[in-house]
Amino acid sequence: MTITVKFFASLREQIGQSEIEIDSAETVAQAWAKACNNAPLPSHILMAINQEYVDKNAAVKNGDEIAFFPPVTGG
Amino acid sequence: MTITVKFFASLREQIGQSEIEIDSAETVAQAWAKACNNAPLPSHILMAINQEYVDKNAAVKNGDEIAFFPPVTGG
Amino acid sequence: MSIEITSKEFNPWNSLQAYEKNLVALHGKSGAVATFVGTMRDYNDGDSVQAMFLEHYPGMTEKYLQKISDTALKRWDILDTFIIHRVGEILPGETIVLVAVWAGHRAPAFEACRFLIEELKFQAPFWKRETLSNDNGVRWVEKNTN
Amino acid sequence: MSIEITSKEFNPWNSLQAYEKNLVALHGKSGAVATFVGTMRDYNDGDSVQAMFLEHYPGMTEKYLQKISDTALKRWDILDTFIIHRVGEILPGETIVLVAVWAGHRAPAFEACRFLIEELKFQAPFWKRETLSNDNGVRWVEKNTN
Repeated sequence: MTITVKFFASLREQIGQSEIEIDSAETVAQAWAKACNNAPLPSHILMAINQEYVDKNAAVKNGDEIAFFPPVTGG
Repeated sequence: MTITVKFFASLREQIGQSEIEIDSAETVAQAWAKACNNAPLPSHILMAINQEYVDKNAAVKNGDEIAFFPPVTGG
Repeated sequence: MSIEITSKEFNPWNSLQAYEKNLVALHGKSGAVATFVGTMRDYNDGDSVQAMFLEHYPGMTEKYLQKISDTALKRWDILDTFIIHRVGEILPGETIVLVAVWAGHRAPAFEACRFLIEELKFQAPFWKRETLSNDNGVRWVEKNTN
Repeated sequence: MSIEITSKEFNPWNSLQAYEKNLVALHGKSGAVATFVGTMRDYNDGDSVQAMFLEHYPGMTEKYLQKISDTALKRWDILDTFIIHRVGEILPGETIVLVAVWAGHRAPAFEACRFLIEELKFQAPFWKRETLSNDNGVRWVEKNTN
């Protein structure tokens, strides 16, 4: 099993990828660090596990889909 | 010249007429009294002169269109 | 701005579509439309209602709706308003009233739309007479609820 | 209740008309419909905008709109909700979002409609990228205004 890390919008463009697979992580913050070569997590970024909002300390398990994205601007 | 007095909705049905002409009146209350044989003016009734809301002491002049009606219930 | 009093059944979405076709000047300027549609229910105040008659004061009604539309256009940063109100015989499910407000942004659109329907309900000279189901007679609605 | 994400242009009034045709159970029960339509403007933040791209998070978007619709249906005395949101390439004047709420009475219809659009704007995972006019480049909208 692996963990899928997704990026959207301006963050996707900055990272240069829409999806990265990592082999393990204990928290969302750790998943960010693994996927982004230990770059600091930008403060305004939103996070989700399996399409539900979470904070950076939320626990991650194998098979999870994690997403990072900027403030939303729909509607 | 005369003054036209109109009645609407349940008040029209109570009075039994939709329009009465009177020859003169100084105030809206006086126009009511003349048109309705000195019946007391019901307290919840709304009044208009020339299609603008007024109160019962508003001055009336010849040629005016006066209206009396119950609370409105449109929309 | 437009105000219409009609004794014919109308579909509010059709009316909006037709009206917007003429709003060419708002194309690209309007970012928000708030609308309210009031429809006849088949019940009121605990009773089953079969039909309704809507009386109005011709002339004063139009004047009053014009006045509240002018007020809304002055008070809020909005681009246009549109009101249609039905009169005469109405059946359950039919549209009684449509209020629509166009604006650059959503807050004034919502606020002006709510203002217009509240002012209309509590001040515009319309009166509803209900025909109750099961031969329970006819009654004038005495006042509007909040 | 219905939620739709579409990459095709839609006319909100057509969509409402089509949707209401299937709301037969609400006939005579619904007395109020409050709707909000968000449309693309040709300006934003002082700049002229030529086109827009709306990105979303497929799956999470639907889940989130479902969640706020459920919340509205629990929190207010309303009968039904309907949301359509556009994604992909959009031009000025085209509809971005439609929110509609059916209720017995107007207060819950207005309140739930406003709730849905505010929640959608501040929480649903959509992002706007604007293409400015006169070759002034492309930019991501950084945050929604009130």
